[in-house]
Amino acid sequence: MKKDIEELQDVVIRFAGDSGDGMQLTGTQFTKTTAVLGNDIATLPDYPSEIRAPQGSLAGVSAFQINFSSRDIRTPGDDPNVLVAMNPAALKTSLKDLVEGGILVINEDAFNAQNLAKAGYATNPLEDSALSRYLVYRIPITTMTVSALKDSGISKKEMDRSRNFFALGLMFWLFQRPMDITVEWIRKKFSKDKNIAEANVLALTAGYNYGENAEVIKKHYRIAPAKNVPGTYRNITGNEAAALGFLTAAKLANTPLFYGSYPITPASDILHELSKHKNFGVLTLQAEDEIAAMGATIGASFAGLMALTGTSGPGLSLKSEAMGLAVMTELPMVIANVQRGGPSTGLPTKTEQSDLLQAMYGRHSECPLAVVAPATSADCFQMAVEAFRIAVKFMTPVIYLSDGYLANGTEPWRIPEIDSLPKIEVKHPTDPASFKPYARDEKTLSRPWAIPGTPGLEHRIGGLEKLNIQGTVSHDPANHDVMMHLRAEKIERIADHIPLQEVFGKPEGKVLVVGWGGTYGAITSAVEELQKEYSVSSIHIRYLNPFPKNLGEILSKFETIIVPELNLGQLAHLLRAKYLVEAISFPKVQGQPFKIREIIDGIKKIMETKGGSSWKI
Amino acid sequence: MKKDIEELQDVVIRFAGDSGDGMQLTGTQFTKTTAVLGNDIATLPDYPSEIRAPQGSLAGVSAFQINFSSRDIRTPGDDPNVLVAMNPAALKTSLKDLVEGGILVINEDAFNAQNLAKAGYATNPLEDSALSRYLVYRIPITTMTVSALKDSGISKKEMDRSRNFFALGLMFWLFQRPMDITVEWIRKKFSKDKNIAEANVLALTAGYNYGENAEVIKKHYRIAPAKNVPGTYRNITGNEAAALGFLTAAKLANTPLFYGSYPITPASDILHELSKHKNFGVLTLQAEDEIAAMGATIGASFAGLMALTGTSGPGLSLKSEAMGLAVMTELPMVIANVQRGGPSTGLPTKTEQSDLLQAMYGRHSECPLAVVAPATSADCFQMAVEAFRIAVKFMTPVIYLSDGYLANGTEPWRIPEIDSLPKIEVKHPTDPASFKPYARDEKTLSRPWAIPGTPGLEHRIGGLEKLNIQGTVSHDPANHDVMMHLRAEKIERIADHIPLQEVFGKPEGKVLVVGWGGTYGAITSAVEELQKEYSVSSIHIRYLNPFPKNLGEILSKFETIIVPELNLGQLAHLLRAKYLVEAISFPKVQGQPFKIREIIDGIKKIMETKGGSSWKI
Amino acid sequence: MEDLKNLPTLTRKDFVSSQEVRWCPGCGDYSILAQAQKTMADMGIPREKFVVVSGIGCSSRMPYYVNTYGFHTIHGRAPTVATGIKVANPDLNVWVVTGDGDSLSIGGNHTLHALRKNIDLKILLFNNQIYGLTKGQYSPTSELGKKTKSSPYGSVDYPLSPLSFAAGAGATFIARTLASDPVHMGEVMGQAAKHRGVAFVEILQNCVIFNDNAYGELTEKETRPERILQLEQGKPLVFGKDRKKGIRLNGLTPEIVELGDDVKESDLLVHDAGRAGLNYAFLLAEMESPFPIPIGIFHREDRPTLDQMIHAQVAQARKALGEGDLMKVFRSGEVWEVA
Amino acid sequence: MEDLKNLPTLTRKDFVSSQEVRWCPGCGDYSILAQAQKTMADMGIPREKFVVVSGIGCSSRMPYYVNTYGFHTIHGRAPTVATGIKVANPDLNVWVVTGDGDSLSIGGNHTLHALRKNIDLKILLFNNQIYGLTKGQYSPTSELGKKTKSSPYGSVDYPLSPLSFAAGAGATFIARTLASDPVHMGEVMGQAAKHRGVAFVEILQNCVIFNDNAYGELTEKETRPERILQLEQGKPLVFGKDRKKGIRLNGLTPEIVELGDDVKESDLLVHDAGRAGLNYAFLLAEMESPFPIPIGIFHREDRPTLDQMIHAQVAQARKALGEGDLMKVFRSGEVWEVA
Ligand SMILES: Cc1ncc(C[n+]2csc(CCOP(=O)(O)OP(=O)(O)O)c2C)c(N)n1
Ligand SMILES: Cc1ncc(C[n+]2csc(CCOP(=O)(O)OP(=O)(O)O)c2C)c(N)n1
Ligand code: SF4
Ligand code: SF4
Ligand SMILES: [Mg+2]
Ligand SMILES: [Mg+2]
Repeated sequence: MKKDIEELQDVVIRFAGDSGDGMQLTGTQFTKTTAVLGNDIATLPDYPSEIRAPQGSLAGVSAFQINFSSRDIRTPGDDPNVLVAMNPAALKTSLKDLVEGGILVINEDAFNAQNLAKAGYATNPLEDSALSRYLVYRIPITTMTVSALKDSGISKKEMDRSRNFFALGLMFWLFQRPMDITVEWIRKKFSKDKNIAEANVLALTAGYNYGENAEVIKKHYRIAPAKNVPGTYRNITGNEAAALGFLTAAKLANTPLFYGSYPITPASDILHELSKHKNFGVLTLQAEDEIAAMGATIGASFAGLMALTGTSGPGLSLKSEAMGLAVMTELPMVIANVQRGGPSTGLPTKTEQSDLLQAMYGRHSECPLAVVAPATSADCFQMAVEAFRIAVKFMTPVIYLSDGYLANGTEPWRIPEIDSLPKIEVKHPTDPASFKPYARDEKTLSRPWAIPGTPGLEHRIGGLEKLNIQGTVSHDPANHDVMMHLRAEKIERIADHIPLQEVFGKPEGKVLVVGWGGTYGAITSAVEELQKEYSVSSIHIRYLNPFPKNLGEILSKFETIIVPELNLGQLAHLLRAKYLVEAISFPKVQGQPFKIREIIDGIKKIMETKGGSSWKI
Repeated sequence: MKKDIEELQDVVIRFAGDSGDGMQLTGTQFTKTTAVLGNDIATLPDYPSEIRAPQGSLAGVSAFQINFSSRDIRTPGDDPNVLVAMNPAALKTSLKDLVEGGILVINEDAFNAQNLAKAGYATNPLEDSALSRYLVYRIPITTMTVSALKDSGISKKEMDRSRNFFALGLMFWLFQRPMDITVEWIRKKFSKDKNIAEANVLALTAGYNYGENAEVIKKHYRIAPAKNVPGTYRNITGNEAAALGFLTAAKLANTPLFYGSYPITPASDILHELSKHKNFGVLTLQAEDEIAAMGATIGASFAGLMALTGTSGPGLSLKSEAMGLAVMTELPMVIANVQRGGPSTGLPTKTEQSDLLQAMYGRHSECPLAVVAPATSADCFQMAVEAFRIAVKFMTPVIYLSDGYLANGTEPWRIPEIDSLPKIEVKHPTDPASFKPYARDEKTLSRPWAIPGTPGLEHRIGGLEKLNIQGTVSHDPANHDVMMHLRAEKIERIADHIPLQEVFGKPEGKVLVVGWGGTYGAITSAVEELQKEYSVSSIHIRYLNPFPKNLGEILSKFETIIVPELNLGQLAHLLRAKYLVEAISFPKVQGQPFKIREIIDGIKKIMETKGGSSWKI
Repeated sequence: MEDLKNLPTLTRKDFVSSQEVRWCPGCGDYSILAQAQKTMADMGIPREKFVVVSGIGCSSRMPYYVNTYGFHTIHGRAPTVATGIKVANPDLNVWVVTGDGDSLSIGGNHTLHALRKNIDLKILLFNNQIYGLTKGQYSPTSELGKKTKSSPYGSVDYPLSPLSFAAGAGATFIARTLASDPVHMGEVMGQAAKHRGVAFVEILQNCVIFNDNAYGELTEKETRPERILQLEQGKPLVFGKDRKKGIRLNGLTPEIVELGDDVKESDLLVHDAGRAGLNYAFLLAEMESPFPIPIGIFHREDRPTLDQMIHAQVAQARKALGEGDLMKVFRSGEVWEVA
Repeated sequence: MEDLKNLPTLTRKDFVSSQEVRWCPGCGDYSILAQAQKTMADMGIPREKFVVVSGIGCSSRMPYYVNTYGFHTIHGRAPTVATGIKVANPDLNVWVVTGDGDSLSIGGNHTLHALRKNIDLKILLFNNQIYGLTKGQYSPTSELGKKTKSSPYGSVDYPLSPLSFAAGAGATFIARTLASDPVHMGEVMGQAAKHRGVAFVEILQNCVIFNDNAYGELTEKETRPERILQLEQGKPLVFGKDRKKGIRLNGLTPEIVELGDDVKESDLLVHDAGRAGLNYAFLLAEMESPFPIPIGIFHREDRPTLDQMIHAQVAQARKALGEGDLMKVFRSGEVWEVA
């Protein structure tokens, strides 16, 4: 049966099912193929904090959303156009997001009394008018999978498990994607059990063929490739990008990487990734806790390595004291913090941007250090390199502030040519005659990085206040004053060595939307939309301490400053304190990223209260 | 020999000597007697961080300064009028502070070649013109003590040790103080060794008689009693006052006090003091570290006690993570932080006010709690009570921010009548029918304090986000939003239950000087002085989070706002962010308190740059 | 919140909370939960007197499922919060639930000090030799060379024996049991519950998802008799399918012997958890392959607990000095009047 | 900074830094410092290869006085920083200097894991049974009932035996010595220095200010022979003024016996620090009054160290996979070209 083909610009699909339904895998496979087809993509995995939440329960729903497009996109999409619901609980949690008229693919088999009850449905939504506003495809996915696999030689239970491949095959058909990449992947993944491998391939094909043949499905869709910057691309999560960025920084500095860490969601994947790359000379240490990880990182830095530690909120809190030691000893290192919902244990698997003020002030006394934050999953690579560049140049700890959304989300990453990246210059003094542990570079104010093993440079450092230049312990009041100011000034001077802030839109106007971190996509898309009607620009700050030098200047060119953040106004607070501008906070604290629409609506509302109807262009 | 008597208004004496010279004891005894005479007093001990720094070295100098007066005073005095220097090192470190024409009492015996070398004197300052600007009394204190004690039956070494009593006796004579209080104290203190006791009394008397008889000393001085508010007074350090305040709060709440702590300078004395008072039912726990102390404090609060922990900067950093748990579980407790010089180990025995931003933001995510800070050593009592009053009423952790200067310094404390203090109302629900763990009081938003052991109220709390009202674990996005705002709002509402900010001076004008914590005395004295010429007022904020409700209003009534702080501008930062006022920071970070003169000069300078010459009144 | 039924005799059901249990199907934690609930019910103490305190980890979710007071604290810190509760109110029966990472990695120091100080806590350590909640990194009890997400080349850490550690800390009750053996587990927990002082119980628990079958040899019917040494008070250390093997002491070194003509039961080491000193407990705790793994109560000893001593000091101070009088303390030292 | 004299043979003086030593006169720390400097000089390793890492406490000031690289870290965390240094550069000789509070109270967890993981660190624990630097609170090694500033009614904490703790952690070198016995201390330190792996040395040190004479019995001429049991490799455990007393094993329990007609030296326990397993070391570590206090090397054992194993894995990975190629890693997984 030949079916119609409709050309679309972009589509958002959400795969939703029970934790056991393999939705993350399904989503990932769809993403891969779509990426290779050349669409621009962004993805958002969303899974429960329990390892295996009760089967069929609302808490056990695992979802994976992908936005793919023929144009440049920046977020995984506000609301799905297509929802694949593998059970009632998935339908219940996701239906509210599906756009009106959207496609709803349902695994009918899972809608039995037991599952309906677990999802809290009093009546079967398939049997009343609840779904009338959508284009519903009710498919007995489990049954069809099992019947397709009846001769595959695997058990009934294993057949059941293949149902997600059926769903994936159907989606491949629906959006005109080839199956070969996934087929290859399946054969490799299940190479130990050929039967399973072939059964999964069969299920995939069955789903595809179902689309081709079933009467109910009338048409499918095509999404042309996007016009991305030329180059070689791969899909990457923020954590992978960060890990590769740190690896790259070490390479650029021609110095081995040390990673000391204690596992914690959503940062653990950096540890997992880096511990694979031992043949790069990466030394990974799974420490007994975050304090130990921080201490070991300080030690590794003292010994001359590119020293890195990584954690999330609760771990950052624990590192506070030792970070003070890092500041006092003025050693270079990077502290990666992948933010999650808090306070305390909070919402450990959800995203938030609420550790900014802690990054700035979360240590006793005056304890300044540099802070950078990537804007997108792919940008995690670059900011990881930047973090080390600053650390080494200024002999300072640098906090790299990522978040759960960036860390787990994926987007295409244009693979850089390693030779095109600027080297990170590492200098270790060797001349005893001229060596003073706390001598200062005139420009950067950084002290020399003398490492143990160097003859004649034996010296002692530590947490007590240091005599400037000499580096011995000093209780001298005037020296303390000097050192407090030097430490602060050193961080300020970094501003001379980072890019100026760029503005998205006109460099002056009525409204400036200011963001940082993982909200980049949503804010920029929202502002792009608003710019059609209003005088709105935006900036996205990736260097948070110090701020880019031209930031104050930019802020002064707008009448209203709005700061959308996944916290209660932390960047707004910093801007207000530093520039005395009335930065208006537009907060969201729901453990979820911003939707583009939320930002558009939010900004419009603020503009209204400010009399902004006259701000139309 | 009858000598002249001169009437003085106030005098600042500094006793300075080697750590082994007993200067702290000498100062304390002089203080006691002076207090009982009814002078207003303030003291400042200053000792090395080493237990026993090398004898005779500059690092080993221990000093004790007392300011006493017939009028109201607020600081231990900028510069001594009288310096007792027991050795060359003491002279070297303190001479620069002695006012021109001041009295200099020197223990000539200690000025031998060895001690001079240790103090870094190339020539003996007694033998050149170095001291010509002072009224110098060179006294062979050691020799005279030894000769006075030759029949006392104690060893030469012990005789030597009595020399500080000789110096004290001389000061008693010089300022017309009776010896009886010290004599009584000596006899009690050395009751186990009568010989030593009587020898010390003899040394004291010898010093007194020396003053009376020696030709060189021409006159002595009288300082009339101050006109203090009527009542019973005692002299008290900030740490003692805090400990008694916490004890009192427990009494007012009719609930036992729990104190969990790990020793750290300068907070340990709170532990020492509280562990003496077991007959009040105080439970003290010396924990294995600060994290354990914090955890135990949370546990004790859950179990229904007045739960308190105490520490200094590095310990506060370590408590960060567990404080998040305290915020999430909304349990009442007080975290006393006695600030010291940082960052890291910093200057552990010196004072600083640099943990304010950490108190505000030093935890991951949005983690608001209340912050109060005493203004004087005696005020430590009241703010300790206040901290618990707020904690219990609002079911929140409260940080009590003291500092080394307040903690170790002393001043007269008017002893309150316990019955006159308002009770702290403690309510524990008992009715299972109406109990919901996170139900909220309409006014305060606080949740009920249900304690284990209560039948029918069994419930579970913890660090994961809580469902409002019910208190069960919730990952619901909307609920997280609600809870984030509720936790913030609850702290804001405390502002309805604390006193309005008072202004020292006119309620509007040109310059407002804003302070907090231990700088009260210096700022207020400086402003009092400036008010003679300029339109200057001051406020001293004791409630730092939330701020008093009228703070914004007050700030708006002045043209220039100046914030002197022993940090790099932390309160200024908060005022700027919250009120968008150009608060000008006047920082000092030398591990030392402000001098009155420094503040006067600093404010004048800022006024000048602001064109403030026209601000004279 | 909870039912108010405070019946004189309680059953396990009374200790089941309304919260849905959310461990993976097949997880060893279920059976531990059931035995803990049963043990509490059997203690004859009303529900409201129990507090179950945990850290973070799969295991640490347990408090939600027990219908008593509960505190799901933060990673590694359960002993500290539990200490505060117990010291504040010694009348409460305080349990600590923890994992191998929670108690021995991040929380090692608090576990050490709770054991050393003999705080009257019942500590259940769910040892699955893996970090479950964070999805499968090696833990301090994982074997050397173990391949996990964070050790793709094999772990380079030597494992800690939780019970050797406990002996080193001077614990007063040391025991081990198996989550897969509810009867044994119930008995051990019952004894732990009765102990007045810190009771440290290592429970070998299977994580089906990230470390399945870690204890396969110890739990499977065929291999179990050879691999498990079940300790029985007053009985010689005998094991093996036909109970024909035993443990004999050679100086300070245990050795496996075949019972028979040469070796009699009377030559064997006899189990006595009440021996003075911790040498015997340590010896048992150090036994690892090729030795069978001992389960049961290694050591028990009565000593005043920290909470008792703290309160005894308060009582003693009150007796000696009378109930504290604030005004007297205020007026201590030199005072003066201003009129 | 420091002289560049890098003579082939070094003496203690070469390890004396320019910083003035600032302990109280009479403090036991001086003699430890001297022996440490001497031991380093004797090792035949150039000065720049040493790193001395400490926490916070009186003892922890030592790095300033040793003319090598040094790191005076923060309270309790010396093992973590030392671990980072050693793992980063195994070629360095890393010493940890710590106090009883630093290593066993706040730093207990890091000490535990450094011992367990057999990180090649030489740990000198200055045990004065008190917090010196903070002016006299009881420590985890202070005796029960001790009256200090923070325990005016007597401490309610049972003391920890540092060496039992080390045995429980599985340390590969366990020893004890006395600060007042420079010769013995020098020997023990020398052996510790030679050990490849973690070496844990408890040094009984007198704090003249806050806990004077804590070890009076062990150090004074008259009482010392009765109170000290000096361990000598291969020799029976004999002590007492006339060396007429010995330690015999009764099952697992040591007992004091008088040598004479009934009891021969051959009946006594013979010292062997190299015994397999830690039971013997634990037994020695648990010996307290009325037993004499053992000093010497309790246990030593060769095992790969953490730092070795980490670097071995790197070497192995490089061998198996070749030196890492970034571009290859960048391009792993699906890639596509946009033209
Ligand atoms: C401060 C902090 N660090 C890390 C984590 C992440 N984390 C949660 S549980 C856990 C380990 C769990 O292992 P275990 O204690 O053995 O418990 P299990 O899940 O195996 O029962 C880790 C590392 C955290 N929640 N908090
Ligand atoms: C985080 C932190 N907590 C507390 C302190 C205070 N402190 C410094 S040293 C010390 C204990 C010292 O005792 P010990 O380790 O036995 O060393 P000693 O001084 O006896 O040699 C304490 C509690 C600190 N510096 N940092
Ligand atoms: S991950 Fe393992 S330990 Fe955690 S619930 Fe699942 S089976 Fe149990
Ligand atoms: S206080 Fe004690 S340990 Fe510290 S330096 Fe003085 S004598 Fe030594
Ligand atoms: Mg585990
Ligand atoms: Mg000590």
